[in-house]
Amino acid sequence: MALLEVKNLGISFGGLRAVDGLNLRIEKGTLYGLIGPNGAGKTTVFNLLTGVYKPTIGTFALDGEVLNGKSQAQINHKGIARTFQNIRLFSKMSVLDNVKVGLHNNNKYSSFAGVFRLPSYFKQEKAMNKEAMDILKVFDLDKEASVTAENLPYGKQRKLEIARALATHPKLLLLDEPAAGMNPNETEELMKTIRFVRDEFDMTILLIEHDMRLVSGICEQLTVLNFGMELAKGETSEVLNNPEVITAYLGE
Amino acid sequence: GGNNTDNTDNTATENTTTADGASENTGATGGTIKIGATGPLTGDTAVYGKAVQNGAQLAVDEINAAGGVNGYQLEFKMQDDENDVEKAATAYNALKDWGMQISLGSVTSKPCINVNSYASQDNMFLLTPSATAVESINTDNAFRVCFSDPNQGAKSAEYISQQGLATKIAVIYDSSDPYSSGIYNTFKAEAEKDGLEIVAAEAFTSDAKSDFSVHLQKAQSAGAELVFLPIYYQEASLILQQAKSKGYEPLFFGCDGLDGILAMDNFDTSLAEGVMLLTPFAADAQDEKTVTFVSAFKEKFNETPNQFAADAYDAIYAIKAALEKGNVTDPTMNYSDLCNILKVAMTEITVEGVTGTITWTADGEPNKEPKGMIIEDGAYKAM
Amino acid sequence: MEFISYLVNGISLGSIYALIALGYTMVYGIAKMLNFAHGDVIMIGGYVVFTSMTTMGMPTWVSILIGIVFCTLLGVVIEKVAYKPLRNATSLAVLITAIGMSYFLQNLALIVFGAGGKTFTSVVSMKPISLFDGQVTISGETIVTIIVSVILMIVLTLFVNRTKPGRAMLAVSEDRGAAQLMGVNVNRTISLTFAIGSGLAAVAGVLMCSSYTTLTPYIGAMPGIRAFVAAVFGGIGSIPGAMIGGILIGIIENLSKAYISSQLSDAIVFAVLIIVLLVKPTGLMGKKIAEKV
Amino acid sequence: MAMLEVSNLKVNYGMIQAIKGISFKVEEGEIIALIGANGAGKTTTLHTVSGLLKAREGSILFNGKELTKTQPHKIVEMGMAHVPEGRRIFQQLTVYENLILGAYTRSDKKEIAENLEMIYKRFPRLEERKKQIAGTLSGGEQQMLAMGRALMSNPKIVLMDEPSMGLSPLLVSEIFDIIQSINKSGTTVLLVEQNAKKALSIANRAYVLETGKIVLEGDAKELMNNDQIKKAYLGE
Amino acid sequence: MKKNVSNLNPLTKKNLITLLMCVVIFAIVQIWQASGSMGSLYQGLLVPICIYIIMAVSLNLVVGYLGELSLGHAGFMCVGAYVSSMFSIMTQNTIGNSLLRFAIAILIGGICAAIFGIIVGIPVLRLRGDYLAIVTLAFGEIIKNIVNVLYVGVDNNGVQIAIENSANINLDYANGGKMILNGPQGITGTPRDSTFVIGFILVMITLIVIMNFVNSRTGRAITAIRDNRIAAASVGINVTKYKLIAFALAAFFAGVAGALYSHNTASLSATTKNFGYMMSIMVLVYVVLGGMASIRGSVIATIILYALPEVLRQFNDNINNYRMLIYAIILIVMMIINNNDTIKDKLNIFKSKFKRKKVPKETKGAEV
Ligand SMILES: Nc1ncnc2c1ncn2[C@@H]1O[C@H](COP(=O)(O)OP(=O)(O)OP(=O)(O)O)[C@@H](O)[C@H]1O
Ligand SMILES: Nc1ncnc2c1ncn2[C@@H]1O[C@H](COP(=O)(O)OP(=O)(O)OP(=O)(O)O)[C@@H](O)[C@H]1O
Ligand SMILES: [Mg+2]
Ligand SMILES: [Mg+2]
Repeated sequence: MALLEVKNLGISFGGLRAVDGLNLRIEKGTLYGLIGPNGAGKTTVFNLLTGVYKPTIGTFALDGEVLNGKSQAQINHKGIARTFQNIRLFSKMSVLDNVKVGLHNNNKYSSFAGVFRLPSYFKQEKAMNKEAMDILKVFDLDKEASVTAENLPYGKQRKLEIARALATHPKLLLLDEPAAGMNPNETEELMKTIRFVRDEFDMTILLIEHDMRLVSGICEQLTVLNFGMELAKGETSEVLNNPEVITAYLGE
Repeated sequence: GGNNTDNTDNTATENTTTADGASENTGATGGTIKIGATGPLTGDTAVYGKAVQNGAQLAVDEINAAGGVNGYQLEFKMQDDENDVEKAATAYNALKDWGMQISLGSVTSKPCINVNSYASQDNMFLLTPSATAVESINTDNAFRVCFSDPNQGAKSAEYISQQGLATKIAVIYDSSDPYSSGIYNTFKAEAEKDGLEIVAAEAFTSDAKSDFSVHLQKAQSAGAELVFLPIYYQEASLILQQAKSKGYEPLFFGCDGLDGILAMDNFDTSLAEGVMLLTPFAADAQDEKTVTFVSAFKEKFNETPNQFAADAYDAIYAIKAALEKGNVTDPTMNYSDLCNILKVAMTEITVEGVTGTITWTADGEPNKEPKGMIIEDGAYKAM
Repeated sequence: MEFISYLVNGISLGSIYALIALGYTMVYGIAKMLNFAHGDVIMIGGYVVFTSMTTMGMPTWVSILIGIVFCTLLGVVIEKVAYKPLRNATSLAVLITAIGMSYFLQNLALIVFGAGGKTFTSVVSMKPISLFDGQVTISGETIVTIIVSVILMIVLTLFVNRTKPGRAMLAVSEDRGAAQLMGVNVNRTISLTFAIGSGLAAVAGVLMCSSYTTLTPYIGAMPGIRAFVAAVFGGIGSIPGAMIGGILIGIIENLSKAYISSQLSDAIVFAVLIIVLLVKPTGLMGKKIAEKV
Repeated sequence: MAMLEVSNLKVNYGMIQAIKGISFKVEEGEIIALIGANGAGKTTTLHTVSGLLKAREGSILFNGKELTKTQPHKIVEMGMAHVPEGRRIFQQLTVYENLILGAYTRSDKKEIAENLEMIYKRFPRLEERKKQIAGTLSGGEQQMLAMGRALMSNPKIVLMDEPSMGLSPLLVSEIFDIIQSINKSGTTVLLVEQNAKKALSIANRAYVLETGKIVLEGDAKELMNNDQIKKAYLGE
Repeated sequence: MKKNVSNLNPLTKKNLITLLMCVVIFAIVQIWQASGSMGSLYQGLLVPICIYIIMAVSLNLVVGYLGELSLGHAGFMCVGAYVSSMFSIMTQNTIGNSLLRFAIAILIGGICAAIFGIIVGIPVLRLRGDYLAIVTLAFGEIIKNIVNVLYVGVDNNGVQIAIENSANINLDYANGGKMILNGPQGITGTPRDSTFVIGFILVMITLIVIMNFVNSRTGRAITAIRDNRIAAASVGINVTKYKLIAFALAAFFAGVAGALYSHNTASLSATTKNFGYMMSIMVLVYVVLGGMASIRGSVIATIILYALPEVLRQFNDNINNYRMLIYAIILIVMMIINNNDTIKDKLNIFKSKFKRKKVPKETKGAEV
């Protein structure tokens, strides 16, 4: 069974069909790419899969469990985490705390225990700190742990978003243009990180990207969207050589 | 405790001197007795506080000019309580630090209850000019100059029925104000006894007190012949104006809160033509006492005094009378001892004040007669 | 018939709220601040007109003009002295400063004009209109207030949407930095907003005092809050919304006094506001907040 | 005299110095690229030039006039446009209103209309969506809008902060074409780009910024062949 | 790095300093009082200051940490004040130990306020920004208005409640029936149980609870919601639930402050000034001036701003008569000094001159 199974998913805004009958199957452990021209509906797909928007038609299921209709928080509990195209960090909180918020549902103790500093508070906080630092290290952010998130440069903010999403222990990680605003070297490094995350955390990753170097470098499979509909899908190299994809998206 | 000699950090104004200093410096007439009051000097009830301040100050100045009381002078200070119970306590405390020996309590009812809870604890003599709520003076140290709420409400109903002014009555009152709702409650009880019918009882609150069209409409629709206004004059002036503009002309009847309406800056007195009120004081009364008081007040403050000012004026004279009656000759006496003397003396004096001839009962209530007044040609006339 | 009478009364009360709310919503919508001192500028406007008309005996229209000019200048000065230094601070910081300014104006008026009420002479000489054999009367003040607020609503709407300074206001209200990058003089635009808002306050002051003739240093506070409620009710920043919100609040207030309870009318007005906002979270005419993820 | 001359510029965020005394020049008619890693201070530099940030020290001369003491709106009036990082479009206004605001400093109605037509021709998507609330545009669409809006002021010089960010490969090429073509029609360009290769290929000269300092400068083509640059920014 | 992990809470030190500051202030006041040189004015200010510190700190939880502007905080205080007062009056004869009675009254006041917080919060917290602000204001005003038309009395038949008119309540006055809450006349005769020591203890409890709360998992979730609601939801935080928790906790402490208030005054009534939006705004002033999400700031700002107009009373009449005007001016000036960029920059530079030596230490801390 595929980890993510999307069937005939669609949504319209006013008259605009932003996503129109999308089908998608992602096997566990895959690095899957979602590409397409600007305004094709890629981000909207992410918004549907994470419960920000409710689909007008179609369903999607994670590990066989149908999730459409659930709230954002519930969907995250079920195992889908994401990053945002327009960075959304907890800007006034420290880098460490950003990740700890991600760990919110994995290291639980009651508000009561928190207020009265019961042993469970110390135990869980300690565990949280350790795990958060471990995750930050993966992204080379451990040195900035106490920096306020909004003061990080753009590229590091992107990484922090991924770290935070990872902290929720997802089964499926959605990355919306992770390399935007990075130079080729930084992108290279990011690619390594993404691969590392996939291998180390046994993660399935669906990502949107316009940087073809990254797409061709790490994605194993691709779906190309155009006007909310599937234009092509398959192995990366195949898709990128598809003439239709070239005219609609890649150019020469 | 209760001695006023240790207030060293008190910044002296021209006439503020500590009690023991004064006994040496002022020669033959020794020392001062300090009287303090709290009341709203800011906020939307400031007009009442200011009136009390001026009325009391006038009386104090007159008394001092005439040689003081038993050879010593009086000194008066007012602190702002913003018509707030909490601030009233603070104001009272500030006055204590200043060396207050006699308290005029608070101008308004609720703050006065709180101030008196401290004053009774301290055993400080308290004579409020204008706090009408029953609870304001429910301890033996406390007295008042004005009528209590039940007194006014009942008296009004009685008066209306005795004079046969009307049988169908509407009431417009301020439900957020203890004074107004207090009078209304007793008026209602008495009215039922006297066979008056309250056909409409419409409330407003201090948060919405400028539009009375609904209240008047309801009164009119219910066929009220008389509208009872147990409220203050600023709102009453709006009611009169709005009634006129909708062509509704019942009898209007009010209590002491209505006094002051004619003195409002630029008020069209023809609106108040025929308004009746039951008040112990009327600035337009022609008796000699009132005339002297009003003209002195006008000269000093460039304003016509209202009943708050009159009550405060009488309060100071009552204190003077009580001090004389109790034969208080030592102005440095601490407030508790002073209180013990004054609370006895109060019940023994008679004050010929501008609000009438007053005596006091031991529970602190004044005995005086309200006068029925009617406004004719822009002036009060006794009914 | 009574109902109509209540309705008319509600509209006349509401038209005052509407007029105040227009000024509120201008400043609120553009400068993104709750100008709690707005009601007090109205009060000052009332006093200025009263002084020049009654104390100094100037003709009515001259007095009104003086009032408008005075308040406009006052608004600009307040903005320069108290709000401009906080241009980059949070809107909450400006809100608190506005509260300070409100206290300041009230206490200043208390000292200058005294606590005693003054009776304002209505500036409207129009005769009331009588309907249904005199069972329902509409006062001249009401008619003038409604006409003035409708005209102002239209003028303001056109101004904001059709003129260059108006467009600058829209840009400033969204993103001051980006507006500067368009060449908009942010400081001048905000000053202009305050000038207009305060000029409107003077007009509102005159008409409010003509309807409700008692003038004290505190008359601005409560209508200010009501007008703020009206502005939110209609949708923050929406000029027609402020107008509709104001009138509706007036009607609800009066009808609930008439038919439910005069003691509970405050609670009822607020309850209706809450219900409306729960159904339409951005007010009656407010734009839906477009937030793309 | 250079059109834009920055000398010894220093900028702080609170206590932190983000720009540590940089100097550079832009001659009229040039395309100048400013490249550097994340956090090097490129955005900070552009913000300071267009007046959104205050300089601690140093001077910025634009056609001989000092900008560090000039208010941002005056700078725009002098003929500078800025496509800011993060786009900063007016989210609640429509696409059309955004574009018209771009022409705020101009009053020549007819030319504005022509200019608008030109933008629509370059970005047909914007014309399609001219009534859409800008905040609901896709990321790339917003980027086009930000670019179009800046061009509406018909600037003498335009500062662009990562104009290709979030655009599809097809559009990226197109954007660089557009930059070249507006440059040909007489607009000077100061370009910040992560896509250093593309940027250097169209630029006349370039500056390399590292942690608030300029570490390299020179002819763009030469820099492209510089090994250091190749390694650090071109990913070769 | 190890150090950072073991250092569970980088904020603890800051919080300890705040608590210490309060203890020191308390000690100074105690000594001052004991020396007998503290005037009545100052003594009278002690309990109110405790009340408003509790109010400000709890409001800071909503405004500073949750990031929602609430203009109805006084409404919750009102609930706490009235409920606790009624409780104390009713049980005055049954619970002899006044300390115990007061403790229960405080708890009941707080709990009732928290329940109101939840009732109000459920609809309110769906709204955003200024709309939320106005609805909290509306709820505060509704509470105030309802309290003003409520009549509660007790007699042999138990507690009786009526609205709008005292005549609607049929109390058996002959057999000890007693009107407790008398509409707009409010409540009189609440035992004056509040003391500075109790107030101080409550302040400390409030500070500790709220500080611990914001530095816990729940508090982090709340701050995350403030910073970015959508991102918070995306990492699995139930936004409504956590908003509600913060709101209810803040309401609880407002209720506690209300209990302290009502047991410090002989007469209780709800006006615009106390329990209306004016008081909510006054507390908001303390919060904003003290700094958002700064608990110590709230404490200090409350002490200064509450005491300021009162302390002006003891000066000569020229100052005393204009004290509210002076207060307004000082408020504006303080806001500007605190929030103006240029002035802040200058202050920072000034401060850094003194802190020079400390800087390397701080950088080291950041690198750990
Ligand atoms: N909330 C909304 N209301 C109206 N239109 C919307 C909304 N959200 C998205 N759209 C439209 O739907 C289309 C798809 O948007 P989406 O953000 O998914 O594009 P995308 O594929 O992510 O593009 P990009 O690569 O530029 O980010 C766009 O044309 C956008 O304008
Ligand atoms: N508002 C701010 N407050 C404090 N520091 C900031 C702020 N904005 C930026 N910085 C810091 O200033 C330095 C320069 O940032 P800037 O945004 O100019 O870099 P950049 O070169 O544009 O990077 P990027 O390629 O990521 O956009 C960075 O170290 C950043 O952390
Ligand atoms: Mg996208
Ligand atoms: Mg940048």
